Amino acid sequence: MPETTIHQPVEKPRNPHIENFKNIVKRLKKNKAAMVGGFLILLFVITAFVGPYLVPFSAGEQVLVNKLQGPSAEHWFGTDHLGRDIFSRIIHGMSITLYIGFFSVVIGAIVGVIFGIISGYFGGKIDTLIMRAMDILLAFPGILLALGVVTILGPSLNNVIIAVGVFSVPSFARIVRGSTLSVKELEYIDAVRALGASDFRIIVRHVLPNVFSPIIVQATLRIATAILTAAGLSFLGLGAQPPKPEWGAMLSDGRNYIFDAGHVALFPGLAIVIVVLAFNIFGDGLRDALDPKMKS
Amino acid sequence: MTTKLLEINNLKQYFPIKGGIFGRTVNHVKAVDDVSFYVNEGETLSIVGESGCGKSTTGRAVLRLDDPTSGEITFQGDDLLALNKQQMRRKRKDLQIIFQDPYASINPRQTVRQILEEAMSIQKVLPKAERMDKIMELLDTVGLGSHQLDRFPHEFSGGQRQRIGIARALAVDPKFIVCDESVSALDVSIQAQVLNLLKQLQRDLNLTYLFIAHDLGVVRHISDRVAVMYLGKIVEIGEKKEIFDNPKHPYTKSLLSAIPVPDPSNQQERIHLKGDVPSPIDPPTGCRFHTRCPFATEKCKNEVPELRVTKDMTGTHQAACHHIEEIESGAKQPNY
Amino acid sequence: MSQNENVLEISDLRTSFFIEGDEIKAVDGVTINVPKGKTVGVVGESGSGKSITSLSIMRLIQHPGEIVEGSISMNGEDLLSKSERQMQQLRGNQISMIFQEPMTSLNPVYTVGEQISEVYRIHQGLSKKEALTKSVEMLELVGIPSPKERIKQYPHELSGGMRQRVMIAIALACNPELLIADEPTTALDVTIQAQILELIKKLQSQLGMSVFLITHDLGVVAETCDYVAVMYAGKIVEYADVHSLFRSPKHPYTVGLMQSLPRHDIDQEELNVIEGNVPKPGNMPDGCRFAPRCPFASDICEKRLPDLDELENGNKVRCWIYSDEWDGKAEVNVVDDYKTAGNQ
Amino acid sequence: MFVFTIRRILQTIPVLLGVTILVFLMMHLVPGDAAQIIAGEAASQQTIEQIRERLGLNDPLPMQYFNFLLNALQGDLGTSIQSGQEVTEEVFSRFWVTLELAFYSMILSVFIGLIAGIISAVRHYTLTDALTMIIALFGLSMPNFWLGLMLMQWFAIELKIFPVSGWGSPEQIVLPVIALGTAGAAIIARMTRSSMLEVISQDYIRTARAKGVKERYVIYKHALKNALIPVVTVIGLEFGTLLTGAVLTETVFSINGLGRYIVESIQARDFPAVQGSVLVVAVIFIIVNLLVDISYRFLNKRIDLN
Repeated sequence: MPETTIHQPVEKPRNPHIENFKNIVKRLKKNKAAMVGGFLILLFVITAFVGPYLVPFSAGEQVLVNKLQGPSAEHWFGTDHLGRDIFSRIIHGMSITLYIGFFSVVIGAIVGVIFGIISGYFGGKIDTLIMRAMDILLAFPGILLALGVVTILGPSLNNVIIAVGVFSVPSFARIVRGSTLSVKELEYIDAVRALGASDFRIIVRHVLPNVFSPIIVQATLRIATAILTAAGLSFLGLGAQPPKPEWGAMLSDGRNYIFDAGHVALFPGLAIVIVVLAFNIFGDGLRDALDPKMKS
Repeated sequence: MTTKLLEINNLKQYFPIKGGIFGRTVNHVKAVDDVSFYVNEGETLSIVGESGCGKSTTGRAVLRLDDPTSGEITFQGDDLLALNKQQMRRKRKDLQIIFQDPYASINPRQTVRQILEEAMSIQKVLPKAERMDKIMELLDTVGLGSHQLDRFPHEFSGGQRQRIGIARALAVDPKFIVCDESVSALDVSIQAQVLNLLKQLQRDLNLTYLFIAHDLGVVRHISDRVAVMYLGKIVEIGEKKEIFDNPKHPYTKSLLSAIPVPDPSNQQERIHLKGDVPSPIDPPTGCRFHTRCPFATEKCKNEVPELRVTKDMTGTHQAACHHIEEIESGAKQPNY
Repeated sequence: MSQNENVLEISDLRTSFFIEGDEIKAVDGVTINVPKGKTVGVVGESGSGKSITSLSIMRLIQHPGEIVEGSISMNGEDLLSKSERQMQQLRGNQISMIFQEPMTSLNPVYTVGEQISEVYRIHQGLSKKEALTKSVEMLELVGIPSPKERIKQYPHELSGGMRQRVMIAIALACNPELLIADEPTTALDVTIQAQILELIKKLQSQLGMSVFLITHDLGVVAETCDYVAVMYAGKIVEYADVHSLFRSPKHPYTVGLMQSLPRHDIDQEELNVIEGNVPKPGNMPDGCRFAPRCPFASDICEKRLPDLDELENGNKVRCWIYSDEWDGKAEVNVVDDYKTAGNQ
Repeated sequence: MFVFTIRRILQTIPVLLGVTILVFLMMHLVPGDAAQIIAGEAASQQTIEQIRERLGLNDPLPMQYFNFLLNALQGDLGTSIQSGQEVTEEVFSRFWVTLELAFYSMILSVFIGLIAGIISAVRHYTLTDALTMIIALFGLSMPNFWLGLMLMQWFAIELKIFPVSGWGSPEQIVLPVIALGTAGAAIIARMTRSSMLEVISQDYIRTARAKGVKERYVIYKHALKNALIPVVTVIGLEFGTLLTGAVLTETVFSINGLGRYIVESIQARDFPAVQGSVLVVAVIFIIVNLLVDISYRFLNKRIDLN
């Protein structure tokens, strides 16, 4: 006779937060794009911290006799109009780019998520009010809003972060509102309400964790947009100010020498493309892994 | 001696429809329109009807998941609609709900333990230290293993999820539970398991159920009394036996006759209904069923029938039809 | 039934889904015939493979699904060896299909008229005008009032019952020999279900077609089918004419299903249940797939998969109890003993 | 439909008002004294006071806003500090160039985007799909000003096929339009693809196949029309991105359009000019999105019910 008593093995208690995180990682691992993008981003972050100590030149080191040289063994990406090593400057600029991308999105996300959740959860007049305000912000196409903010605050790196942050607020607010609305419809929200949970508890414990995926996905993709916008502002001379090795500003310099030395504009631009690409790839992968229903 | 646990009087639930140029309320969906009934302690009252008849809306209004437009809801002598938000939250300890969708009704990011712990902590059931024992007891009660304590919903089948939903409702020791289509998403074999469980819990814990369903087989199995709804109104109410064996309202009759019987040698005569259920935005005048009723007369078009008793009804049986007597005696023939 | 002419013959059909290198056998060796002019029902719970069987007949299995082996033939012609183009000529013409969800099965951006006309234009090469006239006739046939106005409406303007009638109009437009109806009334209310089932029966006798009906509802089966196949976990466990099936079901699963069904027409004290859950597709038992839940299961059931054997009356059952090799309790009466066996 | 159109138009009014308030406040929040800036560093206190009086800067803020709004409604956006010209005139003299640039770029984006998106969706899981999407991802990740510079360097400076800068002749149009239109094409391609893929898995597509419709018609008749509905909204939003992008593209190619005017005005702290031109761009953007929204409803009649 085979063993008939059903023996239920006692499982180890599991920490749900760790389990949730493990699940995300497991799904991400299956997604090649996300893995590639994530690896690149990790590489960039490391570069931002360590890179400046490894490159042969400092960001501001000028050797005027060597100005506008093409790529060589000594200057991999050539030199600019002041004879500075472009490769070294790009590596120095990595941290600026990531800094702008990250913090502007954090600002935009925090404000946008708060607006979006309140709007979606409570609905009614407050929803109309917030969404009309977002419409007004959205009425300024992209960079125009950032331009306005920079005009008020004056050109500087931190002001660019605020400007780009403000301009990401509506997109977060809209996405979070939409997700909140659909989560709110689910029966488990009614179930906790029927148990007597307060609105605050429902929002923090039940709505927020379940709209988290679209927020993360949006944040990743928004970093890409933020980097592009910030570079654009700097290119126009309204962002990071020389001699900071900001890539947009470097491009702006390069533009003046495009007839004689194309490489001055080529490499900072390529750097932007590659970093933005990495965030876009990672964001796409995250979306496929976490939130397959969300569209680009 | 039976005592009324819950009493509903003249409940109305109108949902506004926004429209027009300025987005003002231009009309209402009259989902529930002047409904009164009561539920005795320890019994199961079922509300049946087709989609859009207002049965789920009634259940939600009773729990104030949507605040009703007007009416009275008395639970153990307390007027629920007079309670403020805070008081209602506390009251919810006594009134719980089990939902239809085993997938949407539990938070996918919580483990079974978290779900049950949260329910108890919201209503401060038991001191913290004793909750774990209660959780284990609950799992046992609903037929889940203690080894499944730290699992996530996606690791369970539909039937097991429904058991989690039941455990969550039981966690706060309620007296009254609304079962809103709680078995209709389940396969037949699983549905029977859950139905048996609900019956057993009622016996063991002296629960009172308001059971909302569209499946008359399920209703016959679980109910003590049954209310039949059509387009926001109760058309017939009474003891189960009366409703199934002695239906009086033409709608109840046609509903019963429309269900296919799982017995090929015992197919019954069918009462044919014309067309679809009309829109609850602009329901028919008089008796709401008159547009589809084979017995409808001019009177049905103009006068709203009240729930009433006729001579061969027993118990608490009532039906809302002008012509019960004529139809019974054969004086009125159906007009197809 | 063997002397009957079969419109459709399916044998040993296996349809699988390939997910991350694993083969998930949704339909695993199904053999079933549809006699001319008759209705054959396939009944089973979710995940039994009944819908995949119907889509396999239409050859509408989409990536990552695939018909792996077996044969499907209609009037003696092998459907699996036909080209995609030949299949297109058959679909909607000789074989038609209606689906469970009337709300999403019609294209929202085309009018009802355009969607019915399309069938005539593809298969009969009619002009726009002729096709539209035919469509109006068809709508009338399926009992839609004022068809001339309805034809100009978009699906969202119709109720669920009306949409299902439109789906039936599309399916029957070219007078098919075989109609596959996949849970055609599951999403509808009972009074509307009664109308639709009535309509299908009426049109079946008018047009002389055969119907292959997929459902989970034993009531619907009893009311509409001539023959019934009961499916469980990708396999047919019992095949019988409808009267025998309900009078004396043979397979323990069929019995369990019937006894766990709450009835509106009779009183039942307690429902009999089938314990446990349907096995997951990736984790099928070695022996009989119902063995882990079967109250009669014996050693042989857990070790070896029984064949779908023919009984004396021509019906078929896949269960060791009816074989010579049965090693369990002698003299099993599945119907009467189901409950007591379950309580042991 | 009519009610919806009216309602949608009425809804834009508060947004338009909000935009004017925001633009107005933006210029009044700028640190420093506007009159001082207008008058120049060396101006006497008296001149500054006169300017202040003339511009109404001594009035209370709501009063100033009211005047601004009233003037704006009459087409008076003030006087440029830099040139002393009417801002309205300056804006509109440059406006057409930008609109042309945006329009051509839009056509390029939609044309390439739709074709690439459809091909990619139809050839799902193939190399063509993968390649198209990789290219689209690059297109999305490229700053248009850099792309502009690179195009200029290769095709204008090295190969001398196209002129380096300016606007007007057909040759001058090509490079800026490619620079500006690429990102839009990428976005539309991705959107079209995902929309198509979603539609292809719908029940009604299965119905079409079950009717015996040829696969080609399933795609182009039954799927595409549904798939295009969400794409239309993206096209509307893309127009805004194009107006934005124009700011950078015009700077790169020295095109005398509105974008460049805004940048130059900001750099010169010419507040009336910035205020006026930003307002015009925002209003145009709102109107375009209004039109898109209305046509969207028109395409997608289902929404009307809800």
